[in-house]
Amino acid sequence: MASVTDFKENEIENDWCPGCGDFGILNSIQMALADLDVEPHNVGLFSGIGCSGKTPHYVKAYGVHTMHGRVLPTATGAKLANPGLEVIAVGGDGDGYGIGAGHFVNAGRRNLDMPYIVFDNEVYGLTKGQASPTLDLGEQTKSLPEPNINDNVNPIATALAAGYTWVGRSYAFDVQHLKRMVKEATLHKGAALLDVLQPCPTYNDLHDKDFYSESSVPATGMPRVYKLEEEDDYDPYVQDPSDEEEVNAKKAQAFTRSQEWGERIPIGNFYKIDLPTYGERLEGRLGEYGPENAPAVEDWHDDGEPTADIDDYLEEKTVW
Amino acid sequence: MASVTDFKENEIENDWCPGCGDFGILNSIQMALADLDVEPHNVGLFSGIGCSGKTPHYVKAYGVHTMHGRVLPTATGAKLANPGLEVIAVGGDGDGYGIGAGHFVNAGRRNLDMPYIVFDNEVYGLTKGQASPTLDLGEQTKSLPEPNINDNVNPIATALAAGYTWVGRSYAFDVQHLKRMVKEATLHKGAALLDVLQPCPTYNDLHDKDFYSESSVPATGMPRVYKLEEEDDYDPYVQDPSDEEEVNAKKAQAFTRSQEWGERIPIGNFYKIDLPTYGERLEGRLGEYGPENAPAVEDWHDDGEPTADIDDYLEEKTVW
Amino acid sequence: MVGGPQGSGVDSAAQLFAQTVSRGGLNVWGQREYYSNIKGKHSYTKIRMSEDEIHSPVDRVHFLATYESETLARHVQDHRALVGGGGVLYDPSHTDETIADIRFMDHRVKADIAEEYGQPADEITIQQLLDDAAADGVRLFAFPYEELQKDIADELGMDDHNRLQILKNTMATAASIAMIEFGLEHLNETIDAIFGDKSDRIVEMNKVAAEHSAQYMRDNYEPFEHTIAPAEPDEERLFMQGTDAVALGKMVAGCRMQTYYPISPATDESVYLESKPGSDVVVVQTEDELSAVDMAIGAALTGARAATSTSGPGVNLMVEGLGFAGLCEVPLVLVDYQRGGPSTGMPTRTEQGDLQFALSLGNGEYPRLVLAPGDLDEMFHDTIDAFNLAERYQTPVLMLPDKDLAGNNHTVETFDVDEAEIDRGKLFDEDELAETEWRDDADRHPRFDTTEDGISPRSVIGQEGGIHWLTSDEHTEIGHITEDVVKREEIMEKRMEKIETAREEIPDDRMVRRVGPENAEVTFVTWGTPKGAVLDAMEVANEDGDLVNLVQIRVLSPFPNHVIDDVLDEATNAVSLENNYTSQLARLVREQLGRGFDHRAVKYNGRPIMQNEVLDIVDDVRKDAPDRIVLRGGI
Amino acid sequence: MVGGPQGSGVDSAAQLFAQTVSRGGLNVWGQREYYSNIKGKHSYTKIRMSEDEIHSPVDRVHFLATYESETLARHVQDHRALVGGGGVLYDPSHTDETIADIRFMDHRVKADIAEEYGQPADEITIQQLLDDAAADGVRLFAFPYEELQKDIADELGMDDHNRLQILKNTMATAASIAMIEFGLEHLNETIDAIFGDKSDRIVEMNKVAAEHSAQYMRDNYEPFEHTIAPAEPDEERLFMQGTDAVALGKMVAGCRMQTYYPISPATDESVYLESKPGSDVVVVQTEDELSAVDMAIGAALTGARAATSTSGPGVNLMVEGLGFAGLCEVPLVLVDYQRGGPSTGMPTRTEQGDLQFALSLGNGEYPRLVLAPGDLDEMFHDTIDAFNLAERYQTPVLMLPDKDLAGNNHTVETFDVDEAEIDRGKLFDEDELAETEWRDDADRHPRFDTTEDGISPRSVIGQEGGIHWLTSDEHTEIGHITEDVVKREEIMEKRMEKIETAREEIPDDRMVRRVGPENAEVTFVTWGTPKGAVLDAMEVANEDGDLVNLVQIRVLSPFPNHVIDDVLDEATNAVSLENNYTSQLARLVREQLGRGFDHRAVKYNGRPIMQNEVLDIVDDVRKDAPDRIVLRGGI
Ligand SMILES: Cc1ncc(C[n+]2csc(CCOP(=O)(O)OP(=O)(O)O)c2C)c(N)n1
Ligand SMILES: Cc1ncc(C[n+]2csc(CCOP(=O)(O)OP(=O)(O)O)c2C)c(N)n1
Ligand code: SF4
Ligand code: SF4
Ligand SMILES: [Mg+2]
Ligand SMILES: [Mg+2]
Repeated sequence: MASVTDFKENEIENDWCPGCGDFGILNSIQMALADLDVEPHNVGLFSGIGCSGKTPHYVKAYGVHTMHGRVLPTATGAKLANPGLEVIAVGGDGDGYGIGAGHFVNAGRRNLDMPYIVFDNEVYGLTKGQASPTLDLGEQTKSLPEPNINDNVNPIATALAAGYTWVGRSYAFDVQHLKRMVKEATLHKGAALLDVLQPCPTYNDLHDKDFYSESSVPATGMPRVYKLEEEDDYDPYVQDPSDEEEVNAKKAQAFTRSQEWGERIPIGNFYKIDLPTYGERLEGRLGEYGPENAPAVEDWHDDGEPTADIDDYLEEKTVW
Repeated sequence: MASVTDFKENEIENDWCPGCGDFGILNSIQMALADLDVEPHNVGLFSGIGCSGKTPHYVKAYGVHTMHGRVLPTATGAKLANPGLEVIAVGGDGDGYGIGAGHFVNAGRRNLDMPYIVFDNEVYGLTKGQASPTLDLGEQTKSLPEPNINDNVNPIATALAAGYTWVGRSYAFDVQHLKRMVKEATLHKGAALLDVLQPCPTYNDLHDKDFYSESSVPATGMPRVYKLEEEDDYDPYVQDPSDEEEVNAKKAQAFTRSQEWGERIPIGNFYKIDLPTYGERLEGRLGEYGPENAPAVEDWHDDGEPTADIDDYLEEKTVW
Repeated sequence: MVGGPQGSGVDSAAQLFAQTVSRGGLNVWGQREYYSNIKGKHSYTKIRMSEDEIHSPVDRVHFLATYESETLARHVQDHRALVGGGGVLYDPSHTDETIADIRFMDHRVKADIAEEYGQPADEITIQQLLDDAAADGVRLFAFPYEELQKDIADELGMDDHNRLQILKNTMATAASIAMIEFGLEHLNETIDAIFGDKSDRIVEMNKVAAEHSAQYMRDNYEPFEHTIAPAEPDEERLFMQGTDAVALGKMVAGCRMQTYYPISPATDESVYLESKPGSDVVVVQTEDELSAVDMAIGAALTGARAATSTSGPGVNLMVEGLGFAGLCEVPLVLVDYQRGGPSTGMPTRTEQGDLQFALSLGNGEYPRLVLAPGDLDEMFHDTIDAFNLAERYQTPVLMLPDKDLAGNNHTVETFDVDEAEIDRGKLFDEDELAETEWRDDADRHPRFDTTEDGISPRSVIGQEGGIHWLTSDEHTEIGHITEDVVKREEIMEKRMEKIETAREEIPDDRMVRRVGPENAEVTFVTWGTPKGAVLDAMEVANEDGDLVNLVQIRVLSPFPNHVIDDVLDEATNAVSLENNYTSQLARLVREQLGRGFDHRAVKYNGRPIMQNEVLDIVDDVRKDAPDRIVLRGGI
Repeated sequence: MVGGPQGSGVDSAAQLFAQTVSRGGLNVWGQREYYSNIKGKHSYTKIRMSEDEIHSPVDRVHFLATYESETLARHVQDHRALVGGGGVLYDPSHTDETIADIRFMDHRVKADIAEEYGQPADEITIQQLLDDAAADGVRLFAFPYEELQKDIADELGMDDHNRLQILKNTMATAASIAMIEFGLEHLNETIDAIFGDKSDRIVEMNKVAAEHSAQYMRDNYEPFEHTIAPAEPDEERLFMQGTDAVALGKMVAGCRMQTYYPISPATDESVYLESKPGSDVVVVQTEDELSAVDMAIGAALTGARAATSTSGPGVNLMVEGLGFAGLCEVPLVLVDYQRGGPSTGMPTRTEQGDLQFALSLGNGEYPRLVLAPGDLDEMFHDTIDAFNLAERYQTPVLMLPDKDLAGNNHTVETFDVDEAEIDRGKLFDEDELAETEWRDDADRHPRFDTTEDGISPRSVIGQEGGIHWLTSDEHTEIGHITEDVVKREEIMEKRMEKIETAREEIPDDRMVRRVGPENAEVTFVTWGTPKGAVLDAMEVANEDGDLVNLVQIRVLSPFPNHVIDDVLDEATNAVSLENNYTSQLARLVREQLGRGFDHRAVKYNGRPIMQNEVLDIVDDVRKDAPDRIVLRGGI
């Protein structure tokens, strides 16, 4: 069994800014992986480009630091080709909800069994703090010359609309909660979106550690971030996926919560439903599909001799 | 004042299949334009690629048949450069919610004063009937060799999540309703999404005219498609945009309705809110911005002599 | 040739005819032309057939069958489409339609006809055109579809002959078959094959329609001058289109993951693979081409053989992914079925316009291989090669067929599957890796080890002991980001060296195929599809002498420098031949060798290069041809 | 030179120093090197200064200032970074750190030092390196930052000197200024300029720090050997980076719409434009580069002058839009600030790797213009030209500067704004169009009229009477879809003709800049930034003879064929010089002219070509140099 230390890569120095929320996310992922009892070589950690994109380099596992906005398709390809791997996709909010938004929406439709963890710092960190798609209209971080001219996307609501079957949020500096969410998202059979509130002390002075968790909100006397699982009346889980009414109600409930942002910011699991995964659907189509029977399994040649039998197909085409 | 006929282009033959829902949409757009009292040369009709993409060629107005999935950014550029134009974006469901999904989501954030009309036939028409992003999981149109393996996106819900300030749906063969919706979407000050249920008799035998409007649903004895505006309890309009509670409630209400699909399918305006448009925000930033003061206004040279005054900027950079 | 509106079934007629004659033992070459349209616009298929091998289309046919006016207006009037003494089968019921009545015909064509006749378009009738053609020696075969349908309905015991519209295609085919005296036996066989799994009634309807139509022709017309008999060859022949050949090649090559986004003319390949779940290929329709290429890359990183297929506009969106694959040394196979460009261009027309793009797409520099198959057999075998080369050189391999090769049905000698071999290149096996102690940084397997030939042994995601990183940034041997000057130089040099290794390793005769006499007067140097037209032209031209030979460059990157240098040294008249505007191959040759061609022949109207055009070039070159020869044939 | 961790303020120190000396009347050339990192990794700026014009960096500096170990380890030890007799200003408080202690320094560098010293890295101290350098003649200036901060805090009446860490940059700058005896006057002036609008207290703090630091140096060290005095030139000089010059060019050119997606090193240009709302430029940050290019296209269609700027990875995503613009004849200006590739590559390092890509990006074929500015003045004027050319030839214009030109601050003669002219090409004006009766199809203005020179008069969206269509499909003159062979040929020929027209119309001396004696022994042919190194090398090399001349190709497409043919005819030793691996310019020359260079000099380690490297080439070429010369300088 691999320990947290086994998942720490030492050949490269971590070059995030001191105090960056990314550290919390990195630790949580490493802790979750250790908890999940998976071997490092069976993990494929995929990322986009950005500060967040550097994450795989700090984890001792197969790490793929792809292109800006392209983490989802690349990770999807690996998971489809080898469903036995623990494939995890991570990336920035600009990466995922901006340049990658098309993949983000369409990955929901596939319901591939894979978690996607978004480092949501409301800025483009690595390019020096421009507004990312989650920064609200009119907000001005210290890195911006003018207040933000765009409205923000709501990642939770968008994920719900796009069909993610597990939708959650956590907070980079609540490492225990975050680890739990990473595990849940990973264990969930289907497409999981985990949006992580991630302070960027270098560029985002509006929504920092202080804002999220340290100073209390005057009106409530409580920290802003609260946990859905501690709410009595909140149950994200669809008991009966075939019950349209329940599905709609649970989705609507999640949608409503997703709009909450201000004095109280919910974290936790907003929505969860068990539906056939893309892998299961593929199995239906192909007859056989799974870790033992997938593209990465090298059963298609015998010491250099192709083993594919296309005789029938040729026969169909034979005219004389 | 231009008439409907003025908006008909004759030099090219319409090559849609007989019975295609696109004809209804084309007519509605032409009727709406005539009603809106706009001159053909002040209209820029932009489209993506697909059967739907051919629309601009059949309308006598400036027509821009762009690339697959790129209608929104291209139209956005034109509208920003010349806000005095009536810019209308149209395109297919594959074009808009599939390959163009990233632009679709991010255009919501901008709230540019421009309608986007999506021809929703649940297939990729022009490439011969593959499943488009709106075809539901497990459905099999006559053009598909196997049932659809992907879940569908919900355009209405996605538009709500993305920030469109007018969200509606209509039906290609209810030309009067459709015309009204096109007008409303066009007149709305902000980003408007109009999803149009569009029968494709050639490839989609599941959701055809018969399904939507002709045969009645056994359980209700009524056609499937019904109008939100005829529902007593449905008011899409946010009276007070600063009232967070109202906003959230109206959005949630629209989200819930957007999930309705089966025996009853709502058409009409789901949600409407008046928020500052991108143009207004630009005006705030630049001081002046509008039809008389925009990139397309040729006030930056005087018979070949540039009139821009960069002296101050040079001064700032002058060291000796 | 058979022509008619898209979506009306002309396609089925063409299929029926072509299958019939191929089942009758003939070699067949199809050329299908159609608009980017679902229903209504003009579409036609030319079918060449012969006991001998054929490899290209020609401009004129001997027999033309149709049931509507546009085909007649375009192909009869033109004089380009029919040989003198040829025949036209047509529906006499609407020959009083005028040119102006023809809904979808291009204004240009209408105007040209009007000008030729010196009459307004709305005064020129189809009958006029037919009469004119007859005066030129074309035989007219009026074929009263509706009346015959009534007879057929009678025989079948049906009231409403209108429901038999759909039989038009079989009727036209049967009438044509009757005229060329091929016999109905193979047509009936084909009807069984095509409709057999639908219903017996449908088979019966078609057979009755065929018999009636043939009988009508025999009863009403003198025998036609051009006939052809079935043959009884020994070898096996396949009949298929290019996308099928690639799909079959992928199956044999072990490709188990295919991603695609629908686009003409590439879609057919993926649809074919999808229709064969037994082949175990996971076919994924993605949201766009950015995703398609990246998914294939992700799959390749797990050791799977993965590929994607598209056409030019899709390649535009794959540029990013290809650069990543090049930098990270990912074996990736991309088939670009070229079509008329630029941009969306002419989606259903052919072109070879993407060569220079393929050679330099992507910011910065990385090695890539570019293969250009020129016929169905090469489509099949190049596909298998592509995977071997991709893994051997750990870099993207692009294959560049075109719409013409992709979408047309031809007969081809059955593929020699046994010839196929799998070469996975330097791939670590589990045992070797298991000895690596991954917990100890110093003892790790350096994925991007700097070797002499530039190729580093490779592990894949999931292999124990092989842990490494991949990044779109420049990287160290283990795959971590670096910006160090020395590491950058080392890794860049290692990476670029691979293309030199490939140039040395790939045999000359794999890179270049030379056909024909050594000292020919005219040497055609080409790539891809046009080679067929040269082969066919050679048959004719070399009947009395060593006039023509062919140099087909099958690997464009790495470029076979010294082979082509020799070719140009030896050639009397070197003529480049390609389906594009700027003679992209000729540009490449000059970039590589610093030398040019005597003539550059190009064609860019979206139609393939035809045998007769090549023969014309031979004539012209022997007289006095310009440096740049533009071919303008086709309808 | 000043070096230190990214984000620690080294950048401000460099700015302060460079502004100070430029305000003192010197010409300045900066070279800033940094990682793709926000905080912590090694960054440095070299600043060359002279009373004479300078155009390039050199490898060795006379004075190096820092406050941390990595800079010392990399630059002192290396012997490459300091000239013998140079000086180092350093913090003596941590010279007992070892090489192994330096957190971010590349393993490669550590290993090299260890090997050189024959000791393990954790035994080699910074002090050892310093001593070694001293033995090589380098003067060591220990500078006790912390103690001095205490004094400064005292003088400022502050308790906690730790809050003065931020003054390190001013201190290092002042100490350096003192050592080169430039006088503090201009430093104080710069402090006023930079901090003036923050607060008086900050100005005071900085001035006190500067005075203390300078005094310390004067008190403790003998005068330094290399000094330089302020000058009092007459002409005006600007001090800026390349992105500023482009932004200013855009303002003058009438560009009123700029779209961008953040990417190094292009972002600065858009941010600068955004910071000047008075310039009326609408700057839009888009969701990606696909959107950025398409928005600019949409804007251009309304007659606005529109542009977008990016770097290589962004260009990958603009390929699609550029093809559309090419096909639809949209005047579009794209600036590609090239950086280390392929893929994400080396985001903050320089390269000229995108030339071949720019020349052939996009499926199919369409005309495009490619400009390559080589200095700040050309950045400014080429930008204005780019818009004129884009409208004149109604096609995309790509400008290809690089990171080195984009992101470094230099002095430049003030721009001659009056020289600028606007040429909108064949643009219909309202009056002309008003006469067109748009309701009558026959009387419409054919947007893509086939003219002799390939250029058709253009109307824009919103103009009465100008209605037409644009489509990414091939189209007729009015812009409707066509697949007709004849129309296709006509429109394709018309479109491609534009590049020939441009080739004829653009003056030779606009296409190519030739500098230096006519019959030089070595002729450098280059494009973009490397021209600066040649100019500087020429100053030295030609002191005793006509050794070197320069041919700078400023327009790469259309290619100035006959000019370069003449150049190569005349040259004794023609050497191509560029910042890439495959000598992309040399490849282009061979493709165009069928002839090559005597030598091809390349550099691909992400660092710019330096004056001394050019001088080395001159030496080598005169002796016996290989065909391909690889430059490996830089840290
Ligand atoms: C195609 C492309 N465009 C632009 C960039 C430049 N770029 C690098 S990182 C980045 C944004 C990063 O923001 P985000 O995704 O939020 O990640 P963060 O740095 O905040 O973690 C951008 C725009 C790129 N690398 N590739
Ligand atoms: C980049 C690119 N990829 C693929 C295509 C091929 N293509 C043309 S139309 C189309 C889909 C059209 O579907 P939709 O947008 O739903 O429009 P419809 O035809 O149904 O109206 C596709 C995939 C293309 N033109 N460009
Ligand atoms: S810039 Fe922000 S997100 Fe990036 S490493 Fe620094 S603190 Fe973290
Ligand atoms: S294929 Fe469908 S969407 Fe396209 S024109 Fe035909 S009916 Fe309409
Ligand atoms: Mg971010
Ligand atoms: Mg559709």
